[in-house]
Amino acid sequence: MSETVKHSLMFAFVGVLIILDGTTSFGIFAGSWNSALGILNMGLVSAIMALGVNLQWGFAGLFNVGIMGFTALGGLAVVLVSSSPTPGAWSQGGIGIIMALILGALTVVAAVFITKNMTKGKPRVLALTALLIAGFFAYRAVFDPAVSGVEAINPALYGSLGGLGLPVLLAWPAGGLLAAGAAWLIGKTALGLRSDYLAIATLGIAEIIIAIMKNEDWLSRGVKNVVGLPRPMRKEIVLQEDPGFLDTAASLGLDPVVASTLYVKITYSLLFTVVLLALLWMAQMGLKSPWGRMMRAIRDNEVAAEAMGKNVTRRHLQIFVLGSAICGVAGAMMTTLDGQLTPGTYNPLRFTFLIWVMVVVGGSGNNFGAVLGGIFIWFFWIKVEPMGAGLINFVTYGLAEDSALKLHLLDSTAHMRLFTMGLILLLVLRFSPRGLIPEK
Amino acid sequence: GGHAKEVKLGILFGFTGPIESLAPSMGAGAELAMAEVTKSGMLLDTATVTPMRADTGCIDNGLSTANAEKMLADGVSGIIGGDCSGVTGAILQNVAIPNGMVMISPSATSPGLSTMEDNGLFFRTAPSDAREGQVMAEVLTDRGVKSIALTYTNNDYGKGLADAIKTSFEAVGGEVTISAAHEDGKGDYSAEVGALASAGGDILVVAGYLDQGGLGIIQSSLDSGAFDKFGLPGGMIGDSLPANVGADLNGSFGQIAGSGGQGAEAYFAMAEEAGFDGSSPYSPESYDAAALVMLAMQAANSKDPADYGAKIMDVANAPGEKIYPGELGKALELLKAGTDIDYVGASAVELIGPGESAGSYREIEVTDGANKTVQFR
Amino acid sequence: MIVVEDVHKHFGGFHAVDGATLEIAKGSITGLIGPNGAGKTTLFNVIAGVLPPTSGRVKMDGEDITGLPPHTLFHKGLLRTFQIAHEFSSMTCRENLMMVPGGQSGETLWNTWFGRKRIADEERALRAKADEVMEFLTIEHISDLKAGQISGGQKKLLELGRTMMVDAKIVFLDEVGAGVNRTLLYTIADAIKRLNEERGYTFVVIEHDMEFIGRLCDPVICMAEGKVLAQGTLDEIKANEQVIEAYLGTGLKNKDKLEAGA
Amino acid sequence: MDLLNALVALTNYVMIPAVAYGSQLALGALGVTMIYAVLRFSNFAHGDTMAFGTMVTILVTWWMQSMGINLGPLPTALLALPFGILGCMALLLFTDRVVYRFYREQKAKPVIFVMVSLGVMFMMNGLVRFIIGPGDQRFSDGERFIVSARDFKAMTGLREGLAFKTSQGITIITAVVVVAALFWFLNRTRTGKSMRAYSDNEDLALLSGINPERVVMYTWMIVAGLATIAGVLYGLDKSFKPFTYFQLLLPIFAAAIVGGLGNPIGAIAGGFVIAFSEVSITYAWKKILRYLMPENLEPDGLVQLLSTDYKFAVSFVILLIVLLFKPTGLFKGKSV
Amino acid sequence: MSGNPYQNDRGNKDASITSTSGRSTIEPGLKHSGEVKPVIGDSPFLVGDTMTGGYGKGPDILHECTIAVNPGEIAVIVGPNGAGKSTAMKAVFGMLNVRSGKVLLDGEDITNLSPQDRVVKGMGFVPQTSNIFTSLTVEENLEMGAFIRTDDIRNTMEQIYHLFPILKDKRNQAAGELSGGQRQQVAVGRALMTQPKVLMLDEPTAGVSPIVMDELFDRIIEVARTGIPILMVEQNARQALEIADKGYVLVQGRNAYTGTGKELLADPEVRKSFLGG
Ligand SMILES: Nc1ncnc2c1ncn2[C@@H]1O[C@H](COP(=O)(O)OP(=O)(O)OP(=O)(O)O)[C@@H](O)[C@H]1O
Ligand SMILES: Nc1ncnc2c1ncn2[C@@H]1O[C@H](COP(=O)(O)OP(=O)(O)OP(=O)(O)O)[C@@H](O)[C@H]1O
Ligand SMILES: CC(C)C[C@H](N)C(=O)O
Ligand SMILES: [Mg+2]
Ligand SMILES: [Mg+2]
Repeated sequence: MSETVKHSLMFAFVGVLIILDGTTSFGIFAGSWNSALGILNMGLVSAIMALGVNLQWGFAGLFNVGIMGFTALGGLAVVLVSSSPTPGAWSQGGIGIIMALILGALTVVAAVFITKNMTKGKPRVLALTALLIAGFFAYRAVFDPAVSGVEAINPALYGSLGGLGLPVLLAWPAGGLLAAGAAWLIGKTALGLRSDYLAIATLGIAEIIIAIMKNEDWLSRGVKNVVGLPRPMRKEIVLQEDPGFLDTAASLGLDPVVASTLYVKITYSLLFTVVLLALLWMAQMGLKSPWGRMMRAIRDNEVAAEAMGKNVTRRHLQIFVLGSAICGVAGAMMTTLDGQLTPGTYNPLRFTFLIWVMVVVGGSGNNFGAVLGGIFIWFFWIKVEPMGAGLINFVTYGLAEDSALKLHLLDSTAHMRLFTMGLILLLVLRFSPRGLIPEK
Repeated sequence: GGHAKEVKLGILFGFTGPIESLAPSMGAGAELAMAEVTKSGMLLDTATVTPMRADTGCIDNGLSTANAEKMLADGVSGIIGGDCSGVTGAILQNVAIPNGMVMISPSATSPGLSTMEDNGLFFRTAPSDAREGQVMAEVLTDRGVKSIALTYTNNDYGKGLADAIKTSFEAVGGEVTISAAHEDGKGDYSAEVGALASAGGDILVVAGYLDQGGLGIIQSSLDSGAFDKFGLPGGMIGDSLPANVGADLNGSFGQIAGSGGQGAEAYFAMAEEAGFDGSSPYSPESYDAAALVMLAMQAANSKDPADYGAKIMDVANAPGEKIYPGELGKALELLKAGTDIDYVGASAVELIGPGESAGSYREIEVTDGANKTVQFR
Repeated sequence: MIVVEDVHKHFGGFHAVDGATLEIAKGSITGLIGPNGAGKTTLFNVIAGVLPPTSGRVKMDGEDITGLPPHTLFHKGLLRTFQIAHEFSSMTCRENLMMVPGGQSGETLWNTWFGRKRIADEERALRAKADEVMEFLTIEHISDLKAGQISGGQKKLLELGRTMMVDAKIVFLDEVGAGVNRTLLYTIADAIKRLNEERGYTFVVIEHDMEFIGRLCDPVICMAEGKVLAQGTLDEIKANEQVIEAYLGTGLKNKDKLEAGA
Repeated sequence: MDLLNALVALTNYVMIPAVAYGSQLALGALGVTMIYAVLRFSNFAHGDTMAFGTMVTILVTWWMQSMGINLGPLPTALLALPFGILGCMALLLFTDRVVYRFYREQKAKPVIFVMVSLGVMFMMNGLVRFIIGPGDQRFSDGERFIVSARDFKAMTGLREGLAFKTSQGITIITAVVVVAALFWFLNRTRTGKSMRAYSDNEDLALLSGINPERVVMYTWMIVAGLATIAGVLYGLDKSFKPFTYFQLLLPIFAAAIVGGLGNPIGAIAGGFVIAFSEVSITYAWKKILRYLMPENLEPDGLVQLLSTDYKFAVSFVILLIVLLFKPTGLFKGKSV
Repeated sequence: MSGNPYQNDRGNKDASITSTSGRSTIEPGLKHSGEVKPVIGDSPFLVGDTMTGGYGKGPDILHECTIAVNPGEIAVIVGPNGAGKSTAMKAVFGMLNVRSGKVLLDGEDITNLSPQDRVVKGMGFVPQTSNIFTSLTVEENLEMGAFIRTDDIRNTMEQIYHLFPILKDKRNQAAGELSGGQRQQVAVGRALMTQPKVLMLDEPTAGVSPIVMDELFDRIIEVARTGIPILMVEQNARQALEIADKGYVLVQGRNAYTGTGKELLADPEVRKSFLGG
């Protein structure tokens, strides 16, 4: 069996799983198209994240454990771009906040300037310290009142700057840009050091990004969440009242509720698929070109690539920024799908380490593998719990209904998920270290 | 008509994730109500009620909507959940509203959810945090407190509540020296307590959870001598707090949603018999949430959400005969007979405006190592 | 062309290069010899920007290039090979060569999506050039093998080939001959000579094989213990007392001791 | 000016908590650094290893309490600790046998080990919750205080109280003892030296007849001990919760790297640097300044550099600053 | 890059999660020791007999290469860079897959033994590079050399300090702080601490100044005089061959010339190709 056929069959297998979930309710399957499409949609988003991580790990060996942070920044972009502006926020302090941020940035720029242009020694240390202290206090002096101004505007409903009120689809590329900007800053510091400290830097900065999003209410209401974000299509309840839609549904023999929910989900599926295919195409094109050759050369032997005129640090930075941007886009898509931004929900196990499982299981270094891994592992993430319950019921078949052990085990089925993900990762790393679809 | 013999109800809580320690008691509370109803054999001509649990992860929107979809596919007639306000919003917008499913949350307290367009499908047995802020301010002024330090658990509940307390208290002329967040489940709160102590204040108000960060903060404050008196909002009221902290807590005070101890006491006893901790946060509210759904079904004589959704407010509020935990069978009988009921339940349910708990509160003071109700507000 | 002024490179307390000063004339093929650990490779690494010097400077055509990163130096026309072959092991030999030229339009991501025609044309030219280089080095039969699979000598040739893909000004060769068979070595020597004569490349060659050095190099610089010990034509070097002592050797005084003991 | 009260306040709110927390971090970081030095990778499962060891200790503690065994004023958990360590050793040796050893034989690259440890992390995470559940567990008993704030005030008549908890005392003493024992072991015993030798140069260790598998085994055993002790101390001082232990991974890594990965002294220093900076940068200095400054100069604000929300962000900022100026950490780590 | 997927780190160099210093470079799959067979017939004390092999799945580096040494002898391997001299040493020591041929020591066939077990059998080896524990003190380095011994090692240590007096002065200094020559002395000393039956040295004088080199050769001769056979690789071929009882010239993994040191030094062909005339 040729490789291509084999790999196509794997994709087909995942497709069949999803179709089964839509059609039968046997065993772990839900037997509902809403459930199946829901899984598919998040699967597509996961696939995009895996694609971004695969770009970094598979093609440049960069170990990013801050995926969560970039995903969250994508989500933030959705709020900033598409939610409606808070009345009066800009006059109450929005401008002040922007000015404070500019002031802060200027301080940093000045500090860098001093470091570069003064010779080492006491005067430089003094100048730097004075500048930083002065800058910090000036920044706080402008920033704090502006923030209180914004946060005082009806905190139960607003209390933030709000967004620009633009179409939500625009937020997706914006999410990519925001994540790219953060990645650039991180990469510049962590990859520019004498040896590479990317892992710990991303691990930490992802947490810091989440902390900022949780605590800076003026930005996106912090832990108070932003709900009811706009969607790229009409809402189900609107559709359910649209005579035209009802007619179409009726002519297809569909219940209006089912038809409207499916309509929304299918639209999302199509949009996500388009984004996924576009990114996949771009990644593949890059990979098969001299650019990809250069990246492989760098991966094979950094020293030699450097000697052959390739700027390794810059290329690493480029690919790190690109991969992170893709995670940002995926994050924005996910927030759009959820219809809300909830900074408290970002957790490294789910948003960083699970993506790693997807990439490794799918096949590091192969874009198609990453996509397959993304959808496949997501399916498992959802279905492990029912599988676990089934398994425990089977194993404890002989035990009485109310035996303490059985009850304890059944209570714990939810924890099966983490356990199983670990198991899958270990099994793949051991027996198929190249993943389901290995790099060619 | 057309009553099936089985009613499935979904229980959608965060059995994993940050509140994984609360979820079991909440789930057990909801299941307790269902078991009670099934046992009574009164619901819709002896229908049995089957609970279906699924996980939200508390923070995992993707997982929770997927699980909600699965529940719908399995044919549930109502959802008890979600728990954390974040995922609750996600399930509501993406699953419940589009599918016309009734959802009743025992614990999502974010004021933001009040204004969500829910097509009359979303209810909650916990009051919005905005209300509690006012009550707390009253309690504080009545007790002559001039200044407070304020700390809150860093989620929408804590933050929203802290905002509400701060606004209300400052409106009546009180001073809030500091309002600082604490993360639940961190274990170490010395830095937070250091900052709070430094800011000072007559008492420390802890808008957190009694077996989470809130306890840690109180313990740490007492240990280091930073504060010796505490203001305790609803999330901090429960037997386990005085039990865990000991005599040092005497004199601290607070308030919790509820119009009287009778319902709660009855519930705690039932819970103890069933082998779980009924005083765990949101466990009473979970029992009530499940009870309300089933009572509304009986009132509408249908398990179709489109029918019974509208009845929830009716059974929850006066007029009618007051119903306490353990009396669900009686309530069903009354409803069948066409008599009005006013469900009080374990958490003194009273639903207002957008389908959320009105929030009458009882003021509590810790005396001799136990929570004593001082008065009602 | 290249001027090295009092370069020091210390690893911890160890002085690998300890005040080397030398000059490399344009158009020359300079031989660099010296005992193992004399600091030759380290000096190469300092000049090529792989290691920052502890002190001292390096100039190229009058311009201070101390501490510039290798990729910048590459674009200034300074190339080097490695003592231990640094091939791109998972790429074919042809790809190893084709990746070398800088400024390929296909190295810009944008072009890989929207400038595919131009890339295709460039690639064709590159491929032709790579094939030509491989033919020159008599390794055309391995062009499609992964570079990780070829022999050590072939890797050395491949490294040399990489320097031929662009118009270099100066090329540093670190023991090209090691592990290369004699006949081939002389082919390489010829190639170096031709590049030097036809294209005007300047070469600096580290080599332990005196015959190879003799065929190619003038002048020869001998290093020892991180310093330049002597400089001159090979014959002068061979006659230099210090060089004989440090590198070429005269024999052992201990010999008698062994016999006495045995 | 009231120097005494200022000093007491400083000790009470900054010094004691930071020293106790620092000791716990240091013990955790020591475990990470040992694995890094000998097995050459950062173990992402370390937080969960701590949780596992602590869990075993807790289960044994409960059993002992139910049997009426106790240590009087000291927590029973100290008696149960050896069992926890044994349990943790068993788990780690088992994991090594069925998971890591294969990769060692394959001479897998360290980054592969890192990914393997991610898998182990997931599994241990699930395992601990499976057994003890996800909730908060308290298991400290015995006397709570060595000196309580109230007693201190009564004793000295100062306005500020000084509290010193038993758990803090135990933490500090245990940390000192454990660290001393570890250093004695590494520098004075044959096995300890062989571990350092292996860490320095694997091949040469082999040539000297040192059995790598034994070194690895001892390392896991020591790591099990360190992790369990750190976890139990943390749990006694605060409380036990699986998720908290997973999150401890971040400051522990930061501590190990700030100190210089692979260097035990660095791990300890790193632990204290992180703990002290976390506490002091987010501490509101208002109170202390009020004692020190003349009446009219008292600060209005809280005099807090960063709000406590960003407490743990501090560890990473410190980390980045250290790495920018000293890429190998405060004490020269293994990496170049 | 090897074909082994477990060894593919995709060029990752992240210092915050992985450390590469001091990692083993020995081939995977050489852990387990096989049986030791007695040898029938007469053979040199240590001999690597017609060894063929290479690294991993890579090409053969050694081609039917034979190297032997007897008590009291110094055998020297010379040859151009990359000829396989170090590889031959590693093969004799079991750090390499020998595909055909065998290794005999003291009348036993030890081809199937792991390096550790060869140490136990009495082989001492000083590698060409990274041959000391840089972070350990000099004395600890020596102690580690005696790791497999259970008897009192103080005597041996005194002997070593006697042989290399400089080490005694520096006994409490980290070995990484020593000069190149001193390091080599530590390395040889460490190997001698096992009280080996045979000592193998890979370029002991690499990177060592001529004076120290003489010194080292001196010491090596002294060691040889105690009856320990010495097998060494030397770049300073001329000098080495002068003290050698037996010389092997390797070219591309094959025995090109074999003879006594004197013979090789006299051979014009050898002089021309390898000794610089
Ligand atoms: N990164 C490093 N760290 C520490 N010491 C080093 C490093 N690189 C080289 N050295 C030391 O510097 C000295 C000079 O090494 P170098 O490679 O320059 O020698 P060389 O003259 O090229 O020798 P050869 O002829 O063997 O190639 C050696 O003793 C070597 O051990
Ligand atoms: N670990 C390794 N993996 C694969 N190939 C190797 C390895 N080590 C050495 N080689 C190859 O084996 C061949 C012989 O190397 P070896 O080190 O034995 O040479 P040598 O004769 O000792 O040279 P030198 O005098 O430079 O030390 C070389 O072509 C080298 O590239
Ligand atoms: C269970 C609790 C954490 C829920 C909280 N009241 C919220 O609204 O999110
Ligand atoms: Mg060299
Ligand atoms: Mg060698």
